[in-house]
Amino acid sequence: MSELDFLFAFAAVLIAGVMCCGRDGRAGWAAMAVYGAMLVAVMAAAGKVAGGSIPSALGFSVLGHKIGWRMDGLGWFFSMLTAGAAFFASWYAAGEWGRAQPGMKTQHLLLALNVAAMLLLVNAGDLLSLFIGWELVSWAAFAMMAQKGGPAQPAAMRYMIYALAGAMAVLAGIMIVHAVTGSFAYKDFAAAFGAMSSGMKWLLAGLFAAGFGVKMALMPFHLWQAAAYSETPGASSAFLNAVSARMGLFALILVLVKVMGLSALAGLHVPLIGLSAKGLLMWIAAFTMVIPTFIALMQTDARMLLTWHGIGQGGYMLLGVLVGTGLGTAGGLLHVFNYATYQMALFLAVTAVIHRTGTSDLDRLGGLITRMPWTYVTLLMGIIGLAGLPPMNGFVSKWMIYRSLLDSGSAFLLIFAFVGTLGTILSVYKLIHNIFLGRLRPQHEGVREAPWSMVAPMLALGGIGFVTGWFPGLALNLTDIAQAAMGAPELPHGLGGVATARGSLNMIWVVSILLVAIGFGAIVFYFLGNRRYEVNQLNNYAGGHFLSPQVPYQFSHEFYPGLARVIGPWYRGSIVRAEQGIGTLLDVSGDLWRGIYHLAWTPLYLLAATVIALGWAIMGGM
Amino acid sequence: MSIPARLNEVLNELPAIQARPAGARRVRVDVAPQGLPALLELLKGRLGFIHLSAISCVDWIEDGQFELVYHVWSHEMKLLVSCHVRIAREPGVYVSVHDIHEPAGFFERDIHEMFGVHFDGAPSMEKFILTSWEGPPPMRKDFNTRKHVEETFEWVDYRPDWLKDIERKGGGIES
Amino acid sequence: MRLLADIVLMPLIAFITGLFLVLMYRRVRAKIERRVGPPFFQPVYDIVKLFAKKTQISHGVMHDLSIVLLLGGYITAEIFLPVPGFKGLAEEGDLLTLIYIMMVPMLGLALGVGSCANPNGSIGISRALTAMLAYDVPLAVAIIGATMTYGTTNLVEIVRIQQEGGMATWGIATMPLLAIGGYLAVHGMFGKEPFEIYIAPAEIATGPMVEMSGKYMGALFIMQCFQLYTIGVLYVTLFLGGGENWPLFLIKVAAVVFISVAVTNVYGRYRTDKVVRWMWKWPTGIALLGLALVMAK
Amino acid sequence: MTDKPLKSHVRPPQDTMPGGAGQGCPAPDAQTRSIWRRIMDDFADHCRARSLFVLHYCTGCGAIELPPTITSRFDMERVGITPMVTPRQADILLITGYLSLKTLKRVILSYEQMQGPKYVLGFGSCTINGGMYWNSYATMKRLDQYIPTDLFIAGCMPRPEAVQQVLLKLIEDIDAGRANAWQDYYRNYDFYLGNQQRLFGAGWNTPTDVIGEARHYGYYGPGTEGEHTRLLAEGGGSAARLAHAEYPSTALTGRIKS
Repeated sequence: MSELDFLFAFAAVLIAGVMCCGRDGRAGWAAMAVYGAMLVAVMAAAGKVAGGSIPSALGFSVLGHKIGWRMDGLGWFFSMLTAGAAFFASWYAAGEWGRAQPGMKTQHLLLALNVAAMLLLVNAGDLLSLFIGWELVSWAAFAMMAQKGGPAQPAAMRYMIYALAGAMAVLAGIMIVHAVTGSFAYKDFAAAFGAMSSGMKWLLAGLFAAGFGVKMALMPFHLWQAAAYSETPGASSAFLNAVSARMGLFALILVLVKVMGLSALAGLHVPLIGLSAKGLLMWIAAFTMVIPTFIALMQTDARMLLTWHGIGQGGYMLLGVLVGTGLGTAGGLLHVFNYATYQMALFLAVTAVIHRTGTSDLDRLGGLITRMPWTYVTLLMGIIGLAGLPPMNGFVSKWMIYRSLLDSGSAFLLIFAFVGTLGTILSVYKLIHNIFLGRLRPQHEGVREAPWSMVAPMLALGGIGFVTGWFPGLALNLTDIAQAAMGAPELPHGLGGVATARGSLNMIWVVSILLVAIGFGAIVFYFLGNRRYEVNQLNNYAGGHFLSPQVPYQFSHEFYPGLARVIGPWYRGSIVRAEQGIGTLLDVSGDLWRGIYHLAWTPLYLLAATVIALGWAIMGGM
Repeated sequence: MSIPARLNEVLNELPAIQARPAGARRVRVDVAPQGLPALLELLKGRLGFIHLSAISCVDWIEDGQFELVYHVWSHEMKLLVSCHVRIAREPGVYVSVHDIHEPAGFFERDIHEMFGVHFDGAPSMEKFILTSWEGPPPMRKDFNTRKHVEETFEWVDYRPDWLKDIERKGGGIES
Repeated sequence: MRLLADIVLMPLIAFITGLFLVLMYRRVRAKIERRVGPPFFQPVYDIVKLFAKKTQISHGVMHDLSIVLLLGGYITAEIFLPVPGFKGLAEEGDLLTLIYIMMVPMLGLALGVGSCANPNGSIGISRALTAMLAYDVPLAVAIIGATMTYGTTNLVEIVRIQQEGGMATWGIATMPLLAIGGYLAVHGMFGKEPFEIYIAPAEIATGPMVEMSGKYMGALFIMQCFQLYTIGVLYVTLFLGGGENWPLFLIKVAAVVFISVAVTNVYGRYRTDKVVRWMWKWPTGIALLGLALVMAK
Repeated sequence: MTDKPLKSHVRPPQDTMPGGAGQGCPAPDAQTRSIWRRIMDDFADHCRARSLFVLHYCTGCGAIELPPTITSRFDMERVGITPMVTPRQADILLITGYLSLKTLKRVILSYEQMQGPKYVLGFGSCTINGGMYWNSYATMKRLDQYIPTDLFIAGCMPRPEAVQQVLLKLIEDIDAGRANAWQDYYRNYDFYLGNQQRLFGAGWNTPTDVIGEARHYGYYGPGTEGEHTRLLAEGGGSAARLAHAEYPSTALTGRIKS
């Protein structure tokens, strides 16, 4: 019974336990404990997995091929992320928020199913088990998204269509690989890939990139994620946001980087423009960084704004990994870890706001800092991380990605990265301003701080973000294991950060000096002037006008009017129209088919005959 | 200096009306209170007197009457007709002409606030100038401003006691 | 021990130089308006008076913390900025770190102004962030071009490379287009007249400063000193060969601020979207051209 | 007005007569000041005198005298006086000319929003004794009854040279530490509120919590609270006798924690 088996066992026990007695109050805490145990088990397995991989008893053989599961460095890293995210999500759901939810049992069950599916996916031993895990994750995520009903239903259905299309692409890829190499193992695929013709390489790379890109919401396939993730109930949507989209990145890294190899991808050249397959993918990642961020800028719902940022941050991770140098890969993987911490903290904070005020519409909130200070602190730490500013961990991974892009000389990608970060800074300030700053509305006078059972996990996540921001070495040790398994070059790093010849970053000094300077600023502020006197929000300058609670005096709707006048016309939603175009195309062809076998029988027989002949041809050919 | 012929025809159609030129481009028309709306409508409809520039009010306290003056302009004939109407001071009620000339609504509110004349059918008779004023309409002649000011405000006396002490000691402004 | 001296002295020097720069700004403005202009110690008087205010109005804890974050952010930025004689911590954090450390005080100010619950302040901050997005694009292009030619983002290294061949290897000599594009962006960064959309006294009552009074306003005056100094030194370090010795270094920083100030006082204020369009057209265009030349080499 | 004029409540005269010597306010803080505090206060007064921000609030007909005073002809920036936009940041409030009752409300609100050592300058005879609008029902007559005023300038309307003179006199007063009229607003708030209520009714108040500030900064004197503040507390609190709809009654209870 290896550690991996323990993990699978924990997941199975949890599903069974939630199934049978998920209704009573303590189920939440029990689930949290199990996830905690899983996290500890994964961390304990760190030593063993650093070198090779942990085999698992789980496995079967079909048609003479051995299908099995084992955990290598990459799988370990993502399993750790899944267990951690699940732990915090269940901790959040175990408290008062869970009791206030209708049908908490199904949420616990679906969370457990999702974790089990993800463990199966990230610890896949070969292509077929990878596909099995992939399908299970898609279905589990669909169930979790659709459970709330109402607007969640169509959003989840839209996700399912994308996921199925992606899965079919992956299946086609696997079938081709099987047809060529006769086996599902990675090493056979890797060995055979070198010798394939460039057309075949393009096909395989395209299929796998598109298939996995759907889950990761890469640029052309990103439309489903924002609505689907924001309609899921609070804690599970935080889990989905933090980890679920990264499964696509895991599979992309596994197949494209580890198995096919970046050098092989760099070899494939697009005939017309001098761009290699790797360059094309990097540009897709660059566009995924910028455009969703500026769409997020224009959102008026807090959850939609955050999910659009989730898509944008995915672009950073893929860009970092695709650079290929030790610094870039470490930056990309570290960004996965950092993103999980601050995105989850942000989503839990917004859920706490919804729990207390009932709405997440940015145009109907404001001034909650006086009523919900701890949620404000969490959201503040989260947005500093999301924007990538020094004290928090988001800055470290973004710095490494910039540094690696600079080293590899791709200047225009770096410009896209900078513009993406600026867009993030603008939209996260709008988020925190419209919810917590500005004027408190009369109906929110009675709002109280979220209960401790919700604030504690949020603050813990924010604390992790701050500590790994202060001592990035801790997080870099985790990514080293994944990097080794990926075959990427090793990155020499200390506890404080990275020291390369062309520019170094030591976060211990940066953050310590920042704290010392803030201390000095506090001395200047608190000791030099007279005592401060706090006034209420009606005592405000309004050009001699008398302010009254009834008259709203708040600027939050359409927060960047000047910018909107410039970039407003660029939001033509061309991709959305393209998607609708495909949708109508399917409808028309569907009607055509229905027309065929409804009206006259003879074409039906003809159709049946051709299908049978086709089946015989394929079976015969095998 | 004479009244233009076209205006004369229109004025003759109305009973109890006197008109006389009052300047280069001005004609003064005295009309009975019940005839004014008809006059304004005729002037507006027939001769293009579309612009009511002001309604002013004069307080004839000896006769116990208010005099309302409606200044109407015609841009075609480049002529000002000021229609004078006398209403009794005590009930101080008259009809509103806001349906003929829309700006009349504000002029009537102003006169109501300052003189207390109530205009029936006016869109609103609410205060909008002296919003924090509780006293009687201040422009009426029977309102004694000086007495009100004496009661409400205090004056700086130009020769206060401490100035007299200084002067007694030889200081002060005059020496 | 040396580091402790750096940590204390560099912000102090920055503050004093900043006071001179603010004085120069007001004197140049007065001379352009044919006025005598303020006395020598006027910036000091302003700051001391603001701190000596008897009543200090605050709008909550975040309003105070924002001032502390503001001062702390700029003091950190000073320590990471190499000046002749002091290396500070420029080895530990490089140019990219400095750019993002300079955004921390902006965020701190934004949070403080937001908690003042005054829409004038919120509009000011939304305009300030829009202006930041506008001028940071050409600035990013200029910085990328510069780091590509120097090969490193370590500021001390950049200064050494530029000083090897005297004037010939200054940033402005090796990449003139990038220097010009960078300067136009830096002029936007000063936040003065043509791009002064977030103070805008006539429209939004001094924007972010609307509810700041007493020591809060004093801290903003200190921030103005730090801001002029930091941006001036950043440009000098990147394109004007950094500081060989103190007198030359101060002349260079004063020159950078002087040209910007001179331009400022003859311009009206652009509308917000005009600022964004202008910044993304001319400075970005010039800087991209410069970048293309750099990439071609 | 219905109720009896408040002749009985005349306060001791203060240094408000144009050019009059007068003995000014009682000394600001009675306790003996240590050497260190005296040095600090002198230095602070020195800097306060040389850096004054003027709130350019054009209340009456005298506002046109300000631009020449501040621009190139007379250039008050030589002595450190610059115009500032909001009352929060201003030190000097200029009342240039007559004040109608509605403007007086805005002036009082702006005055209360100003910080710490603040100075009010009354331009022209309208602020001294009513000027040529002395017998109008709509204008206030003595400015120093509603907000403590440091200096008046006679004239209808004083020219920039006169404005320059008064500003230099003010600087001299501040430097000597005599310009403490602003503390009188806290110490005798009841007197000022009484006069204001006579004009605006018992429901009148501003969102500024003057009594709280007086207590917080130690200017709470015997005259701070009295009959009028009680009248307001009941009137303000119950909102029954709300003088005017344009501003709320909850203002005095401005102690709602923000």
